[in-house]
Amino acid sequence: MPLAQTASSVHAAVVVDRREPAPGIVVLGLRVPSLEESVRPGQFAMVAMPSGEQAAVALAIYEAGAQHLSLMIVVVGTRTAALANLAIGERIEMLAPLGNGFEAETLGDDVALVAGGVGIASLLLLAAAVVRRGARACLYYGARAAGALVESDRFARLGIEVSNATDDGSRGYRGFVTELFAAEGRRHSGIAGCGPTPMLRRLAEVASQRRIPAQLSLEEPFGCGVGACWGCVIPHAADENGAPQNLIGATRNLPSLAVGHRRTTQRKDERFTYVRVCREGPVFWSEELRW
Amino acid sequence: MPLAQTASSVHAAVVVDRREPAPGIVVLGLRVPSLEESVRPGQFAMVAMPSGEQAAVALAIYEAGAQHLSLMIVVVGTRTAALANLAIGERIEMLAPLGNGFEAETLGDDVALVAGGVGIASLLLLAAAVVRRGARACLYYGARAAGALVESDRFARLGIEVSNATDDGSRGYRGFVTELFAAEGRRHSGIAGCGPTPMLRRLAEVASQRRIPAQLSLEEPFGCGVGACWGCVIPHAADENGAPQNLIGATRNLPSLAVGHRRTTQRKDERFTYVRVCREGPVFWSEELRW
Amino acid sequence: MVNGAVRVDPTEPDLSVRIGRLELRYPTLMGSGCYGSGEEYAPFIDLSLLGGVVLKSVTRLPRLGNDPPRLAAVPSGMLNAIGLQNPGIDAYLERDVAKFADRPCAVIGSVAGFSVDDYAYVTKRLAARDEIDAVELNISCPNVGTEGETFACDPELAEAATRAARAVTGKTLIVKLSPNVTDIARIARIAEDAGADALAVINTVRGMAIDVERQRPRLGNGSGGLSGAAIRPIAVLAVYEVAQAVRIPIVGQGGIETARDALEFFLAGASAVGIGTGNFTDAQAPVKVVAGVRDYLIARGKTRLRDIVGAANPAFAGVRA
Amino acid sequence: MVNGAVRVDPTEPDLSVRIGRLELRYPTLMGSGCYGSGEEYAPFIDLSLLGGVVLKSVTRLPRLGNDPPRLAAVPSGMLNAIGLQNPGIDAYLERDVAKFADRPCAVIGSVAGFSVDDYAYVTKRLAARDEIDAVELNISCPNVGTEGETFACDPELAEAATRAARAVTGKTLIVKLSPNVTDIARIARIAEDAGADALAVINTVRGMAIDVERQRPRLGNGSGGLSGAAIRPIAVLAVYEVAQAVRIPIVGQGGIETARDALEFFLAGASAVGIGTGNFTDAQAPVKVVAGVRDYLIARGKTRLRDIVGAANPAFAGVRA
Ligand SMILES: Cc1cc2nc3c(=O)[nH]c(=O)nc-3n(C[C@H](O)[C@H](O)[C@H](O)COP(=O)(O)OP(=O)(O)OC[C@H]3O[C@@H](n4cnc5c(N)ncnc54)[C@H](O)[C@@H]3O)c2cc1C
Ligand SMILES: Cc1cc2nc3c(=O)[nH]c(=O)nc-3n(C[C@H](O)[C@H](O)[C@H](O)COP(=O)(O)OP(=O)(O)OC[C@H]3O[C@@H](n4cnc5c(N)ncnc54)[C@H](O)[C@@H]3O)c2cc1C
Ligand SMILES: Cc1cc2nc3c(=O)[nH]c(=O)nc-3n(C[C@H](O)[C@H](O)[C@H](O)COP(=O)(O)O)c2cc1C
Ligand SMILES: Cc1cc2nc3c(=O)[nH]c(=O)nc-3n(C[C@H](O)[C@H](O)[C@H](O)COP(=O)(O)O)c2cc1C
Ligand code: FES
Ligand code: FES
Repeated sequence: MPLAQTASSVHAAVVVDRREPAPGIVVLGLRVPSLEESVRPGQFAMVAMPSGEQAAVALAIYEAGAQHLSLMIVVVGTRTAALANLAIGERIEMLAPLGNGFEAETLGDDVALVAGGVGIASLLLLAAAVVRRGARACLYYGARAAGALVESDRFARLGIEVSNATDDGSRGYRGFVTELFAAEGRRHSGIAGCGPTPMLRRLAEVASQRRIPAQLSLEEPFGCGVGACWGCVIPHAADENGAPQNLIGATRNLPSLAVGHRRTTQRKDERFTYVRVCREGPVFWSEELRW
Repeated sequence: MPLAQTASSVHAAVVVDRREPAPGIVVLGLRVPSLEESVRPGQFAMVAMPSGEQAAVALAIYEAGAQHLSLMIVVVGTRTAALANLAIGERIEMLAPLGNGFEAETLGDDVALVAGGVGIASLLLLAAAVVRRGARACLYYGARAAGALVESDRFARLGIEVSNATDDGSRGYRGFVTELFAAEGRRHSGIAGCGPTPMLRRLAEVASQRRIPAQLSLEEPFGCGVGACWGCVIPHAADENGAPQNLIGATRNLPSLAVGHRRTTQRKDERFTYVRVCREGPVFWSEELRW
Repeated sequence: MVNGAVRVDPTEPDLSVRIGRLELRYPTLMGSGCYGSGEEYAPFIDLSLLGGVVLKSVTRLPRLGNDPPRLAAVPSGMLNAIGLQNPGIDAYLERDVAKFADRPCAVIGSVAGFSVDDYAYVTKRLAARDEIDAVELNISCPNVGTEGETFACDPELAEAATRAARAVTGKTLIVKLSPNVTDIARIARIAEDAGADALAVINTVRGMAIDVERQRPRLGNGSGGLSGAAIRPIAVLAVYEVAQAVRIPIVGQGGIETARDALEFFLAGASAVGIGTGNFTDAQAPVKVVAGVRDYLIARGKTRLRDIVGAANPAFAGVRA
Repeated sequence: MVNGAVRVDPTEPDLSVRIGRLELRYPTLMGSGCYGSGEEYAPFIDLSLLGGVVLKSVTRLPRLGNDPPRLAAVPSGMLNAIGLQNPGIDAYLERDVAKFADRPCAVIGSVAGFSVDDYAYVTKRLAARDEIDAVELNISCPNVGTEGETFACDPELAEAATRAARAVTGKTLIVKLSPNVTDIARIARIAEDAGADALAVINTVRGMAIDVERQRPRLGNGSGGLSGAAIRPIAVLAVYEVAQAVRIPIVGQGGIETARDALEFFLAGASAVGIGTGNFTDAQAPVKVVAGVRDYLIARGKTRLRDIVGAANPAFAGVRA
């Protein structure tokens, strides 16, 4: 069921809050006077560099309220470093909200939230929406080490059960969160996953084996973030005309596309086309990806 | 008389003080534990960008004491903006002290300090040295407008008489500081000038007309700041072998140079060579420049 | 309009540009492949304040484009290797082009090809459509193996492609040049002689970034095209040299984000500017460029943008009227 | 050293490189024109931790160099147009070269010229000196009108200059290539065939910046050479392509500041790296690069740097032993 798209536009924001839950991870609270409507879980913002000269950066909208939103930033390169370095009172601009986000309604009444690292940032609004619907949710949350498992209290406060995995076993399960999830064995009604691509590929396998529908929020290097450059594509199931099948959310003005054929691990010869993570996504049904 | 060169080296510094005497002008106080010896007036530092990716920036050493120095930064581009944006507690690296600086001893006992804009930053240590020698000093200080005439109280506190000029007449003489100086008419024993190149050219003219020896601290775009790239050169009087004549301070390991001939405003045909502002300068005798 | 009753604000400088038969209100074109069909940026900027949008390049046959990743951020810029993803000219004309009719700015089609005949065929069919105001010939795409760029790097192919496209349309024909050549001015003269109405200078610069963790190129395609502020000095010089070599207008591009950046190109000899990657830095860049250029002209008492074109280029001979 | 008493720490990877007859302890050469003769940086870094210093280019006759300004900062890099300021080979040999004797790293002379005969003459005289361990042929200086670069942009001139220099010295001969060509791999093959022992890839990229206030180029010379992080993707691709075309070692350079940057070049196929502008960003860059590369090798269980050379370049055929 396509969701109505909250109007996206350019917003000016001021940093009003800044905390560093772990070294190299910063949560920025922003006042965004022009942000009136609510954003949907899984939507993101393209946040401009304070000094120009480099493309804006895609960041999940972590929390959102009237005239306010927050972002969680993990420093991996120059742009995330520049944003994580913003001080209270500094001003930035962003395009938001962008993308179609998760579809909470189709995940059923016992939702598994599966997060790897900063992927956690895409799941808090969804967790709240799931709880608001009266559904149950568990969070499976993995990171390198205990110190990098930030903010899980925010989920716990919503009444969500949290299971952790760490690469070094310093908290919870020792190993990948996908293995924790596979081992746990509970028959959830739906999965919502966000994290590094290898984790999501593995999650897609587990979901498929266990026949649980999964919505995955993907990450690719972005250019424009608004559907203009076709830089962020991933292969997705398509019909014979190249029209992508079974997208989550509305597809606005999708131009016609070339269609390709590809062998995948699961299927011998599948039609696919390249769709934009920023515009047709960032959330896709796991079964429709032609990785 | 060549001065002994205080050893220059790499220093790590921490911002311990920051003030903004006018919009776009920032004074940073730095703790530099490795800075043991005193620096000479007119020396500068090459301050590295906190994030790399761009060359270090030349900044005059404004104040200096044991394990401490300060810098005055006027924001004109991306690098000065990045440095002016540093917060207390942030760390930077620099090469310092560099260059030969002023020679206070040869300026006589009634020194005119002539500053345009941020050129003021090169003159405070000199003013102190002049006063320490028991000589008299006057500061002629020009800027766009009254608001940009910063820090003159620091000179007044040394017992130095301050005369101001502003482009818009909002404080003191209306017009260029060089015209204020020319109009004032006092027969100083020596001039020390620092400011934008057009101002220094004019100051050189006035000094020459009035036959007052002048030491000018020049500015050119810098690359290395240590004499390695030959990017910062200016034309300077030379002998028939290309050896620059009458440099201020010691010339260490000056390689041999090509010699050229040039007509200048003041002279018909003068031998010159290109010397490095960062290494043979940044302060030169005005009469030796072949602009 | 009786007796010259049109009132032109005397303080408002004239920023309009004529490129062949195309009249642009503003001297700003959005770079091909960077702006979709304009619709994608409509929520973030008033499209009527743009000179025009250059559409994504289209080819004779459908193309899936390159494998992801297609982008990599590099210092002051990005690498891209999209690989001309497009549905092919048939589907494009049938399903997509009609949607461009209501754009409140110029709409310029972009044609890519792998043979001289491709360029002629696609140009002819595309230019026949009313929705398309002009055609840009992308003979300089670095992201399709060696095939694409060969045209902009080989004088004979550049000439043949330009002649072929020229022969099939009377609409404004812009030929887009590659910086990846020993002498861009030479190719520029050839394109001018072969009938181009204008030149787009420059397309992306070939480059590569390597993922040192995985020990392989960061782009799926291996190499890609470098764009953004990093290439601005390369682009300014290319415009400067091309402006000395030809008398047709130049659309200068490469790393333009601000009015000051755009002014470097105008002063070097560009009649209009292209903005590509700059939109990713700042979605309002095109209106800020126009506002800043206007202020610059006013501050210098200039009434027309064209009066400063080439002002920093002593050997610029001017655009032929 | 009796009975093999030299203890080599088994955990210390071997970072040494052989370039022709030249043995370098570390795979880092300081870029010509960026490091003076080494002495200038001695207060800021331990020169014995460098592979070597490539000296400023010297010519047959004295040269004053270009009018200032000679530098302009641009995004992630700088433009320079020094114009080969140097005292000419006579004065250089007589007064300067003796001072290089005590450098605790390799000292590589750099020769520039305006005719084939220049290259032969200057190379011969310079290479005859004991203080000089190897010679780099700068056939790619973009800052001396059109003269200098002609050599790296014209296959016949590149060949003739290389042959002429090769004929007059048995010392290691490195030929420095220009990125400002349509096909750098072609020039690389020609230089290899003409007798180069190694190739330096790349020199600066031609560019220009314009002062919009004064409406003229920011450099006294008009155009200049772009260096620094901005050109790194261009340089990495050039190394990648040249490494597929030749079997002699490559000194990769262009925008290297950190170990990760250097690793991109090694993985693309460079045997050593050059660091120029990176020294202006961080005077400790050369030691940080070496330390970081060492850690990278240790983390991957590699005992020799040469084992990762070309690891990201499937078509790299390896350096001929
Ligand atoms: C929809 C979406 C939502 C996102 N949400 C968030 C979020 O909420 N929070 C968040 O922190 N991030 C988020 N991201 C990721 C974020 O956008 C990227 O991390 C960011 O763009 C990186 O920018 P950068 O300039 O800091 O790093 P870049 O320089 O762009 O580097 C990107 C990655 O490449 C690596 N890399 C660069 N060069 C090399 C090399 N030579 N060898 C090996 N590796 C290299 C870097 O280490 C880094 O991991 C999201 C991305 C998407 C698409
Ligand atoms: C010995 C010495 C001492 C110095 N001491 C000080 C000091 O104490 N304090 C201080 O603030 N500065 C000082 N400077 C100057 C300072 O080093 C420079 O201002 C600084 O390097 C500028 O770096 P940036 O990246 O901020 O600007 P850049 O980007 O390098 O710009 C430099 C100048 O060029 C202009 N410019 C850039 N592009 C264009 C264009 N397209 N058109 C027109 N103009 C353009 C900028 O506006 C700016 O005025 C000193 C310089 C020297 C040589
Ligand atoms: C993601 C991306 C896609 C591009 N696609 C095309 C294209 O399809 N056709 C074309 O002619 N140029 C294409 N270009 C080149 C741009 O139109 C422009 O010429 C170039 O990027 C330099 O300008 P810039 O620095 O402003 O982006 C593309 C550039 C980018 C960054
Ligand atoms: C200021 C400056 C001067 C240079 N002079 C020379 C030179 O005389 N001869 C030469 O072969 N290369 C010269 N180069 C090029 C560098 O050696 C190097 O090849 C180039 O800058 C790219 O590397 P980088 O980005 O690490 O600087 C010079 C570069 C700079 C920045
Ligand atoms: S990032 Fe440009 S289309 Fe998605
Ligand atoms: S800045 Fe390099 S020599 Fe002066």
